[in-house]
Amino acid sequence: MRRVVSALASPQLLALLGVLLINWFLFPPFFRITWQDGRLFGSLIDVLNRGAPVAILAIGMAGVIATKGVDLSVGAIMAVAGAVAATMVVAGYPAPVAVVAALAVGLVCGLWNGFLVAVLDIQPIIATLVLMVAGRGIAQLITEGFIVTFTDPLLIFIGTGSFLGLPMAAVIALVLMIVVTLIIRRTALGLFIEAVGVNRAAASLAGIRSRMLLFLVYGLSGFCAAVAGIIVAGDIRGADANNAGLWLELDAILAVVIGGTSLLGGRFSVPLAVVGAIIIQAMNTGILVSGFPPEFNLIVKAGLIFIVLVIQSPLATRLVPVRLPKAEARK
Amino acid sequence: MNDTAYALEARGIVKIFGNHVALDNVNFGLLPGEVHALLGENGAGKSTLIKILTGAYQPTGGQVLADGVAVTLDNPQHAQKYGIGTVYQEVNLLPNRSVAENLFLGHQPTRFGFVDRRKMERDSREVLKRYGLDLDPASELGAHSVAVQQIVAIARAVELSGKVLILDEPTASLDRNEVERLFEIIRDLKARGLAVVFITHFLDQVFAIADRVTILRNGKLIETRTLDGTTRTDVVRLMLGKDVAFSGATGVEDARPLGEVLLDFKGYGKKRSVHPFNLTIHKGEVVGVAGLLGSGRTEMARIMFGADSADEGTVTVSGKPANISRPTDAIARGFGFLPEDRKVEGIFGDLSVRENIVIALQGKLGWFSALSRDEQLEIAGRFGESMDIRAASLDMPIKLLSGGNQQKAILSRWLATDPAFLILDEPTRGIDVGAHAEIVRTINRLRDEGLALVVISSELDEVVAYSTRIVVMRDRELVAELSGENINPGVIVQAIANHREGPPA
Amino acid sequence: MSRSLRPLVATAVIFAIAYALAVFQFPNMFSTRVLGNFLTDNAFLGITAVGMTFVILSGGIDLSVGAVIGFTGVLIAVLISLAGWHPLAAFALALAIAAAFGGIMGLAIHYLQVPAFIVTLAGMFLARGGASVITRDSIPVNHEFYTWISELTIRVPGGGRFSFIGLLMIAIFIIGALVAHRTKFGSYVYALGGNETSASLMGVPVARTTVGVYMLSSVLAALAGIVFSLYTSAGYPLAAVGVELDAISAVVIGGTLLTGGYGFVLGTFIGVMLLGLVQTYIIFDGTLSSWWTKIVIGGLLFLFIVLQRLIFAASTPGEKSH
Amino acid sequence: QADLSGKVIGFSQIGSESGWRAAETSVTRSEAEARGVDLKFADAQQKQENQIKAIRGFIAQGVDAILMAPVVATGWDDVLAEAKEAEIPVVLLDRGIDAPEDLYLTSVASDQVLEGRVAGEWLVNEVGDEDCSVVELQGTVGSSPAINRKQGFEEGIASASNIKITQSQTGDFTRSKGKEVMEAFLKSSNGGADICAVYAHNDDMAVGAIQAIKDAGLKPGTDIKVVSIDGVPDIFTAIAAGEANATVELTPNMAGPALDALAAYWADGTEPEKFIITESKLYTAENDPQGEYDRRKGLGY
Ligand SMILES: Nc1ncnc2c1ncn2[C@@H]1O[C@H](COP(=O)(O)OP(=O)(O)OP(=O)(O)O)[C@@H](O)[C@H]1O
Ligand SMILES: Nc1ncnc2c1ncn2[C@@H]1O[C@H](COP(=O)(O)OP(=O)(O)OP(=O)(O)O)[C@@H](O)[C@H]1O
Ligand SMILES: [Mg+2]
Ligand SMILES: [Mg+2]
Repeated sequence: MRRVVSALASPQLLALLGVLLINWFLFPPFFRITWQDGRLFGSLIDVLNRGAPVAILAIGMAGVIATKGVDLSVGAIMAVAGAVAATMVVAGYPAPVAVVAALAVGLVCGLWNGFLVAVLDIQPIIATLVLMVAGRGIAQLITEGFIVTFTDPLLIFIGTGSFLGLPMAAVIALVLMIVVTLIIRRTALGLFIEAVGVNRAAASLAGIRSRMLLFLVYGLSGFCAAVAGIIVAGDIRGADANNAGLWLELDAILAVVIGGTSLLGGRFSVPLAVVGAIIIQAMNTGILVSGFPPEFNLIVKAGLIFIVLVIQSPLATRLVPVRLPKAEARK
Repeated sequence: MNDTAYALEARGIVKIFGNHVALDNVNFGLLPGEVHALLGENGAGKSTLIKILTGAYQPTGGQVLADGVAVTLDNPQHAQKYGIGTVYQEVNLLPNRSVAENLFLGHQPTRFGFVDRRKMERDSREVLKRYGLDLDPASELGAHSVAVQQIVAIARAVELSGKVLILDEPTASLDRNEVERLFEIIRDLKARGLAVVFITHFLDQVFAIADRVTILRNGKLIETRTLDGTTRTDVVRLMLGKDVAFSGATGVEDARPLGEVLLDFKGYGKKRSVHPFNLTIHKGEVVGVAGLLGSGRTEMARIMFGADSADEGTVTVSGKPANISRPTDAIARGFGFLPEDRKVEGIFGDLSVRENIVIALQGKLGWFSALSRDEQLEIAGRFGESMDIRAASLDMPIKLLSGGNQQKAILSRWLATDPAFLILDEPTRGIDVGAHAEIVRTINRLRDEGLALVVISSELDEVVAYSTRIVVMRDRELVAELSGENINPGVIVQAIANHREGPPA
Repeated sequence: MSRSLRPLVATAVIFAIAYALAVFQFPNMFSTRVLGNFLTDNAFLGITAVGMTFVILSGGIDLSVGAVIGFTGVLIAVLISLAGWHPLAAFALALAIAAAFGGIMGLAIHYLQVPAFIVTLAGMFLARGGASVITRDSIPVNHEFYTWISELTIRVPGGGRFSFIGLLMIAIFIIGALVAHRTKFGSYVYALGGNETSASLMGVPVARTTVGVYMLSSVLAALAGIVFSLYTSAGYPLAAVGVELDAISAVVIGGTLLTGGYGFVLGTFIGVMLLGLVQTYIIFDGTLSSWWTKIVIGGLLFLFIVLQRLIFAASTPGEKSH
Repeated sequence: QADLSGKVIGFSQIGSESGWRAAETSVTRSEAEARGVDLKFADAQQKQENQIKAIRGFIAQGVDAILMAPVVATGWDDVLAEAKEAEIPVVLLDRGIDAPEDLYLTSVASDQVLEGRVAGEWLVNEVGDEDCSVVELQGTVGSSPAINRKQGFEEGIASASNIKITQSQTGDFTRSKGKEVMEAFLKSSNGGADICAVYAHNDDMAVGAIQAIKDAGLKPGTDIKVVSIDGVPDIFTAIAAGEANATVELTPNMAGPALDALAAYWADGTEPEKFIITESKLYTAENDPQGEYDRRKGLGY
């Protein structure tokens, strides 16, 4: 119980609250939610709906970052998965088959990253950069550069449908978050992932199969990216290999970091990473509804990141700085 | 006290970490030309005091005076300006840089604004020669053994110290000759009027070199006194605050019947690492491994555990051939391994003490049978108590514990897996008398419970104390096996020193 | 041969082999013109990569460099074309702003203890956003100084042109190598990348060095922005998008470890040339579609890393086998 | 069609950021093939520096001519001077550049300002003298089509004081951003009741916006008018379904006229016109949208 209370007081949720209040201040109807055509409708719902893809990416990314890695390829994997699903339904395969195939392709992409990192021992940024560059090419190869439009009801439902009034994308993100959190925390996986991230040499001496774990976290990240890719394709009823997921890897990483996971590996929290994604989206939506000229988007974003990070930084939480341990806390 | 001309003085130092009082109103004064031993149990606050004296930490209260003037030391570099040179407890050098650069970093000789490498390397060669090291100063530090790195750290501190030299457990990884050479240098510096602080857990060394001693216990200053007229027992009593009987060699009674064979290594070895060796290990025995630094003991331990895989020979466990090429293979068969370098291969610094203790057990159980938090706390609490791990909470990150307590936690990690065979590499390195006795007691207890142990140690007295058998390594080769009568320091030294002649007896 | 030199040699050998193969297929690629183009066309990337090498050696990363290039280009274009400044004055202001910008990022990284990845990501948004706020248009620069610089080109037989900016890049590489390997600052950077705690206990001025590294990176990025502006005679807010990833690739392909502490400035030069070679090869080939171009670049990136890794895995320092 | 067999022509394309761009690439390839040209294709991945490299590479290779779709208007003087020095004619595709006119043979492009104006004028006609607040989905901030199409549209509606742009944001030329931004516009305009029309700088954003409007329970094309630019197949489907109202075509066939100009130039030295402007044709429901869709589908957008 006490843990729940202290989680609610976490800087992430406070930051989210702050961003939402600013949005409300700039755009008074921000919190207004109406019921329309069997679904909830309002800016807040948009935040959840639009934030879902990055939140899903962040779910996978959190595990990767906990092992001291990073996955730059998720945006490209989104494009690949979307392309696979779309071209398959257009070619006449049943939608469930297409979805499963797209998820499988995402998983394979993730395992490929895992292979480079775990077996070939390539540094994660560079290992995943390979797929970040090539992946989008593969997606375009599949769609031949065109937006593959489809009318399949299942895919469209995944992207734009609603469940209990909530957007399907947000529901999927929520379910994925709960399932992954349970798997990680109810098994020893979370402990092992953190152990590998903190000290891989010690982990392998303690009998942890760090390779398997790396395969697992990168595989999960690829899988999550595929889920996000299918959602994004379903949302616009077409696979846009050129733009789907473009630069979303940066948002996902940002979300995980805002969620309090250090890029140096170790302690991580999937739910807080999701909160991080929602914070980012709340910022984006706030900019859109408040009517800032678009030239200022990036500047506002930079400023808000900065504020969130300052709120979270050890300097603010612990006003008396200790000199030495901080040395390890960055890079 | 104003009339005493301290070179460096700490007055009323208080240091609080979170809500843990690491130092409580400690006074400490250093006279020029003295060697001052700083003693205390693990976690007594020695390293913390040193870090405050050298600007690495800022005190919560009290002040630091250099030559009687109050100073604020913002960082270690600032302290260097006051002529304070320091070797911190863990080797704190840069393995990625050359030996010469490690010696001179921050004050490299320059020519026209550029670092004069040639001069730097020439000077380095000179400096290292004084410590009997003949190595290429341009070589990477990380390519050398821990002992060599330790000597480089000491050499660096000596070069930097104009007035005060602080050594926090500098001898933990040095062999006798190297310690002797270090002492010569310290005596020389003392003669030149330097004040030297010397932290160690070896009382012999304290009595060999120190003039005065300051004893800390639980962050409090117990006493500062001259060593003249002080006995070992006095010192130990002051440190522990009670009387303990820690005697050196207890000796293990002869002719103990050996238990059944647990492990049998035949021609086991790895090219360019360890020569093939034969070793049979029985249940209920402790095999001590002696040898000089760098003789390949750690490497032998690593291939036994599968941390490096052997490329020749066979091993049988309880008579059945086994393939041990990864730690998981070894752990599945009930092996445990306490590595030599705690910081790099032992602890998970950011994880809690609790998690550090249960991790190997959990690894053995696998992903799905996860221990609940309560089970973890119960296990960690049980071992924390029986090993006397001193931590404010089992949920604090282990990196905040002192070295000795970290070591006990790692040992607990393996005991929690209910092992049949334990390999301990330098289990008592950098550990205070109390913890030392604790670990030796644990080794004896485990042996009596029927475990098989291989214990690597550079402390001959200690090896002799608990070993049923001793193997000696030299140049990566197992050269002798001693038992019975032969388990005594004299014979071991002879075996280590012997050249090419067959093993004694 | 010293252990840490091997990845460098590996890269050099790979480059030589790759170039030889390319020339074998397209003899035209071995000409002074192509060599001159290598230098001129990669000048801004090379200069950026020198700064990035320092950042990575110190164990950090700087994602803002591409945006700084774009910002600098726009700023000087506006100052010269719209405000009528002399280019040199505009350059000086741009470099000063970049120094302040990098310094602030360094301060935030050190004192707020926020990972460099995030701070420089925010810096990237800020600089890119700042550029679009100044102008959304691309602004041409027509100034006799620019013409004069572009005429400072050494022409050699075979159509080769060795331009001022190409030679400037070489000079920056030489200076960068001297600073990295021959000055105290350089040794502090390596120290930081090796182990920050040790470095601080050994008396390395960690704060100052961190700030210095990011300042250097931003200043070099601004210089690259100036070079880009000379190269295109214009300023455009969307110029050099994604150059940070190219620079990071060049540094890593050049044998510098992303974890910091090991590497050479010269390696980065070879890395930059390798990337240039790949692009030139693709252009000469001329049959790849847009997507195959991406796939081939990704594949070659993979190939280089794996080659380096496999041939010299055993000797790569700093990474013990696990 | 002239036969250009044996000619080697380099084509420096911006990238493949949109369906329209991919169509242009494939049309260029087929036009070249029809004339027997050996086309060397170089994709610049949206980067000017890569385009400059590509042109230098073409020069080093000694191609006969260069086609270039410039990513940005400025910064071409030096490299085009090099091409000129090597006597390689350069033809610009789909946008013009800020450079002396003697550096290139001709430029085949649409008039982007005109495109915007056509869209704007259509809207003026459409609404008559009713009040109309328009929301605008801009292209990528700083890109020249975004700047010009915005300007053209503003010119187009300048005469009608009843038409006002009330909100304007960038949708990055993509469907998903177009949809997201439109959702926000709807929220901040009284659920869409205050919006009379949406103007999108390209069709992809318009397609996204149409979905957003539908999700909000309104009828695109009726409750909110939709006008955009490009003429990609999907917008014709939308027009046929009554969900979009108008689009201004931007033809992907820039290479055809370019190659014809080159052929004439090589045949007898005919200097082509400096600016070959392609038509900016308006399509509405009256122009057989389903037929247009079918014709274009084969083109491979
Ligand atoms: N940065 C820190 N944060 C919190 N607690 C700390 C920190 N550093 C040290 N401590 C605590 O302060 C106490 C004193 O530690 P210190 O390292 O000074 O002991 P020590 O006497 O050097 O022990 P050892 O002989 O094992 O090295 C210990 O209980 C330790 O856990
Ligand atoms: N003087 C030296 N110079 C360079 N390398 C050395 C030196 N001494 C040892 N080494 C290397 O360091 C490694 C140390 O070996 P290992 O750790 O197995 O020995 P050890 O007997 O366990 O010694 P230690 O007590 O230091 O652990 C060996 O690989 C050896 O080659
Ligand atoms: Mg200590
Ligand atoms: Mg050892």
